[in-house]
Amino acid sequence: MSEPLLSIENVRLEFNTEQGTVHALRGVDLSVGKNEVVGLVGESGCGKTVLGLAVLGLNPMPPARLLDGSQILFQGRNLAELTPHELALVRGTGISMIFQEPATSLNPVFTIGDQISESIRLRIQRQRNEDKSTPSSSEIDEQVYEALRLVRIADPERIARRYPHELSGGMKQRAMIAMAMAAKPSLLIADEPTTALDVTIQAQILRLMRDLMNEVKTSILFITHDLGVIAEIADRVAVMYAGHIVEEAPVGQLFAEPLHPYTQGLLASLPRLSDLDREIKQLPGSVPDAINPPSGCSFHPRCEFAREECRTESPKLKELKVGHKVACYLY
Amino acid sequence: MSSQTLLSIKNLVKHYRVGTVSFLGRRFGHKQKMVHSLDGVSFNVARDETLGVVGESGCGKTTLARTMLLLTPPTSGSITFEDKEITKLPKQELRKLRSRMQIVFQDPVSSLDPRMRVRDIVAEPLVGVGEKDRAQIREKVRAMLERVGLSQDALNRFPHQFSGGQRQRIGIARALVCEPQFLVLDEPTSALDASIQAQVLNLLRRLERDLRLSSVFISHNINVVCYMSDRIAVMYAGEIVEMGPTREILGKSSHPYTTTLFASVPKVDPSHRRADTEIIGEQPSPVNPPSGCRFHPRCPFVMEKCKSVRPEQTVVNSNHWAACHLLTK
Amino acid sequence: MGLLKFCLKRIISIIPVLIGVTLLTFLISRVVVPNPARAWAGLKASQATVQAIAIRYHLHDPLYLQYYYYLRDLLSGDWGTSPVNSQPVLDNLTAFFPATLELAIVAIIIAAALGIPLGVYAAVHQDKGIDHAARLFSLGTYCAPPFLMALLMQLIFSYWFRILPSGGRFSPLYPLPHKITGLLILDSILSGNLQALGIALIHISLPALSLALLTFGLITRLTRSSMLEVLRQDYVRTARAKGLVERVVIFKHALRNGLTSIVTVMALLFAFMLSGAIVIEYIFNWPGIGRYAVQSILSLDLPAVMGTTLVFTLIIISVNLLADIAYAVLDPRIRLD
Amino acid sequence: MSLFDKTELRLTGVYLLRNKLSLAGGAIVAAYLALTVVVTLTGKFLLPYDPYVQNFAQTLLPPNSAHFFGTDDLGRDIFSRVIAGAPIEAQIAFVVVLISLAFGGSLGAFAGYLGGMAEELLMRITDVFLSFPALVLAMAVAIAIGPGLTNSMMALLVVWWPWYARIARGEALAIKNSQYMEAAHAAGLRDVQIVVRHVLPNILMPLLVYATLDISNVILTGSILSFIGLGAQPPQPEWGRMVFDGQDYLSGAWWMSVLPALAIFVVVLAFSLFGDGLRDAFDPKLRRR
Repeated sequence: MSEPLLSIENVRLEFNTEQGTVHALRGVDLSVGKNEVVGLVGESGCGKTVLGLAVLGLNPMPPARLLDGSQILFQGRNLAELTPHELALVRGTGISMIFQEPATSLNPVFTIGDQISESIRLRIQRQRNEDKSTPSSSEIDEQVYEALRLVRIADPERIARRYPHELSGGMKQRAMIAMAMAAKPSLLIADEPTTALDVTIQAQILRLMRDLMNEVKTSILFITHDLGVIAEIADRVAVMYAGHIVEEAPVGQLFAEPLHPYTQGLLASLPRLSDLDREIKQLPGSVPDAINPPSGCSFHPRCEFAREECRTESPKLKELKVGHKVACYLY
Repeated sequence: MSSQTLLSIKNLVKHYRVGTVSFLGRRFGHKQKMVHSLDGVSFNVARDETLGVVGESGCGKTTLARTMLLLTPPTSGSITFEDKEITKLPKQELRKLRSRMQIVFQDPVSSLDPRMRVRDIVAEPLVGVGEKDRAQIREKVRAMLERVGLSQDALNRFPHQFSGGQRQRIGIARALVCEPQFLVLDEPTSALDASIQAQVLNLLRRLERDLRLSSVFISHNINVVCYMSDRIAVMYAGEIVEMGPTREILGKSSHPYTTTLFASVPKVDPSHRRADTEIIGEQPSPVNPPSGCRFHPRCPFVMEKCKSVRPEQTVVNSNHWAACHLLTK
Repeated sequence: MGLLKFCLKRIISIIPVLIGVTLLTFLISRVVVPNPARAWAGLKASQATVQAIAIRYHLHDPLYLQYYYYLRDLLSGDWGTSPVNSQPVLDNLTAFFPATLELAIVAIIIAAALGIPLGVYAAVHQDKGIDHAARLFSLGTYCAPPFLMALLMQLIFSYWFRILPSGGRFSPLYPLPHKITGLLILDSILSGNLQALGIALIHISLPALSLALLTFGLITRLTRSSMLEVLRQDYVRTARAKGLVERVVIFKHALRNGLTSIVTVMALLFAFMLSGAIVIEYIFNWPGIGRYAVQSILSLDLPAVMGTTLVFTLIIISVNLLADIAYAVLDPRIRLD
Repeated sequence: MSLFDKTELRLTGVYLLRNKLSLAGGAIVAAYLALTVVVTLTGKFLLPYDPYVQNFAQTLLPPNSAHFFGTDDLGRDIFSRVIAGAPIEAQIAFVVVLISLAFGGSLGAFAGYLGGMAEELLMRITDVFLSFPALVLAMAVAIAIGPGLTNSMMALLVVWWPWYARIARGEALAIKNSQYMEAAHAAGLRDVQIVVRHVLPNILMPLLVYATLDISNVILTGSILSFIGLGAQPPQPEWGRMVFDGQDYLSGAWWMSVLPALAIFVVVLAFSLFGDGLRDAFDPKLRRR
């Protein structure tokens, strides 16, 4: 594989709360290649959102802190070591992010056009080394409309003048995507971008993102709890459980031949229209507490194959087949 | 009506006002906006049957749940429970009836009073029917908790000490403690993770079978509704557009909305990525629903007639019907 | 809905409030008072005067008629006559109003100029040393009784260091600036009278500083808490995610939203400030309606007290109205319904 | 059913203990309340001097070892007067807050739960009351019914209850719209049972926390009322009035006015710190994040 665009190595992150230290990320390795959609899937509290935010340094620190040895390599730099100001310069034009709730993620007091133009100005500002001319505001407006057209908004002039509360949920999410893409980032982190949307709107947004991938060549780290969405959009999938990546594989392989007992359990627990007669299987127990995670493999209390070593030692991620890694003592 | 029918709803309508136009405002002729949350919904629920109701947010499915149980009075229409019309019942009699028809709510956090212990929460419907015998209450609560898979030490704890899945079990125990015949499940697993959802779904299936419950299962999650239900009703903008046995609708949907809705569901299978049957636009505002067929602004097969004439229910196959002009063409 | 329509609707909506307010002041001055005629005539008035007052204010009529006359008198500018100085109350109030307005404006400028930045700073550095210091200091000034603030100022700057006058609005030894607005500072500037400006500034400094310090605590607290709320919002995270530097995130995206919620409590702030002004004006012998109120209370002058009550309340109602309109300008969501 | 959950209480306690400032506030509040009780029970028995006896040989003495706070223009010991005045502030604060809580709180809860015209009427009435600056309305009422300690409390009550009505109504509304209320209806409970089991316990907690915080506001406003001559009348040793009496002597005998004013400040600050901490401790949102 060629040099990855983003390479996350041994990222560990904790934050302190009243109840104790939350071990949110416990040594995560993950990479995103150029023009690739990597799906990051896991249940609530597994650390997937924290990981997305950690890449951009958006977890409030304190209380959150990255532990020593955490590396987030992007364009030859370790983002974990940058100052807050240097990190701000990477955001937007280097890596951008969109969020789950389009309703609260757009600033209510500025128009959609205002908020998109901020991204455009930022990009122009940072490119100015090559080009000394400052664009006029009508040129910026034109680029705002262009950004809105990119996300299939038919009447950009009208929408640009609207405030977020005047748009529907689907339109807001389109505007969010337009805003993120306007800065032309090399990587887009999408944190549950379709979860708050209805299924027909979700289909529209997923298709839009897939089209955008082909048109503007952006890589996407797509974070979701929904395996169905992952199956629709990702090239490669990483499954997260209790602050660890437990399995990583090309999307076809993961769904056809899941290796980790957690992935298997997760897939078996979903009711499917294609197979309604099948009784869904349930994983016993509940998601572990991030303050007092289980010893050894975090999944062992819910795992039917748990052995002695699973209780004491944490398995490492091993590559079993080309591109298919799993962290489990069964293999 | 056959004796197989437990609950029957006819032409249920629920409109309500939005915005707070003050008393003075009303006097000065401010127009009150009306939300058309339910517009003429009819169906029967047979004994031992699970009817699924599916639809996107704002289609009126939660209003249906609340109106069906008369937690909010309907604007018009009738509800018959065990051959008895219940919309006009006096308050006292309605209260007595409540123990027979119960509900499980979506949000396991806000549906449990944070200041009450689990044993008091679960005992609530027993208090409602006027059960005074404390030992009897304690015994029933204990048995029901065991039935939903919670241990006895849950009795004295408070809701916030439980995980989402456990809280939903508490909610289920509360709904079932006075042995109702009929249960409304309003998005009971929507707030839960996949692995926990499976636990709750299987629990519900087992309880429905063991207790011979009739139920209405409401959700926006099509996979879940289809898994749980014998029959399903598809709602759009306050109306049921299609209704029939689950498998039949899955195999041969007759309303264009049903077709696109089911096609939009991700398949959990990367080798069968969704064909590009994309539905345009979004659900209309319930304040100002479109004329004629409410789906016409988004329908790929729209005809002139659809814009003005409201389509009638058309039988497709024994107990499968849809409301679409395409079927009567 | 347009902004204009919103404003109109909002202005119409204060009519019932005004009716309620006048009804309440009416009840206080005609019903709660044990002997209204005596109270309005003054304690030393003769029986004949009391009778005359009873007739003038229609005190023998049924209450609803009395209220009608009360309203009619208010609207026609007859707010009663002070039995103490025998002058119409409304004349006194208009004469004293500019001084209070000037004091309030200067104080709020000082308080906002110090309090808003400190509040923002404390919120951004939550739970650090500076935040604790700011919280404690603002709580301290918020909890200080206004007379403590004023007396300490007077004691330190007038009696111990003897650098600032202990009271009054202007020196009697110099001519007043040409009256244009009635606000001495503004009038001095407008007429280019630097000497008068200096004198006015020296006199206003202590009362304004006392009042500003009192208000400062509240402004800092309000700013801090609303900024903390805003900084938690998703759109602030979005602003960071799209690459804006922290300065822009805080001063453009966060503060704009934070200010809207500060605007909504403007009336509260003004009510707090006016209460402080009543005591501070009295201690610094500042010739405003606050001092007039205290003097009227001390001489048990009911018409004057009711007059000041109405003026203060009208100020609060107008501030509330302006704040709502400002809020609608700042936050597009509010115009919706 | 219980108002307080043990683990919840423990967490709250832990939080309060860690919050040193509000702990200090709490300590002062406790000391002040203890002083109030002692003085009320023993009268002037334990005081170093009789707070009412004038001594023209010893007027305007600065603070010294015999008179900690000095003496006033009539030769009375200011320290004894400040101590003797302590119960007055507490009395004002508790009477006003508790009656407002009971009256305004139940009115608001009732209106919020019932909704409709009752709620609308109550809101419009409180709108009117809340349009007045608190101190100004209290002044107007107090002057109308005449100066004095009881009358000033009445005046404060007129001003204070609408706030509690508003808060209780807001809480009742939130509870009314909650799903557990819906569940209670679905369980077939009677309205009375619902109010007793769900509404009251859930309204009471936030109201009590607000009331603790509010005590300092009442003391502050009460002291201003008495400063401008509407509260307790001389020779009663009321703190605000002592400040007023002393302010003419500020240049020569600052202790006469500044020390009683400081006493007010300390008590108000202590209640505020304590109330702040209590609010934070009881608000899980502030505590857990």
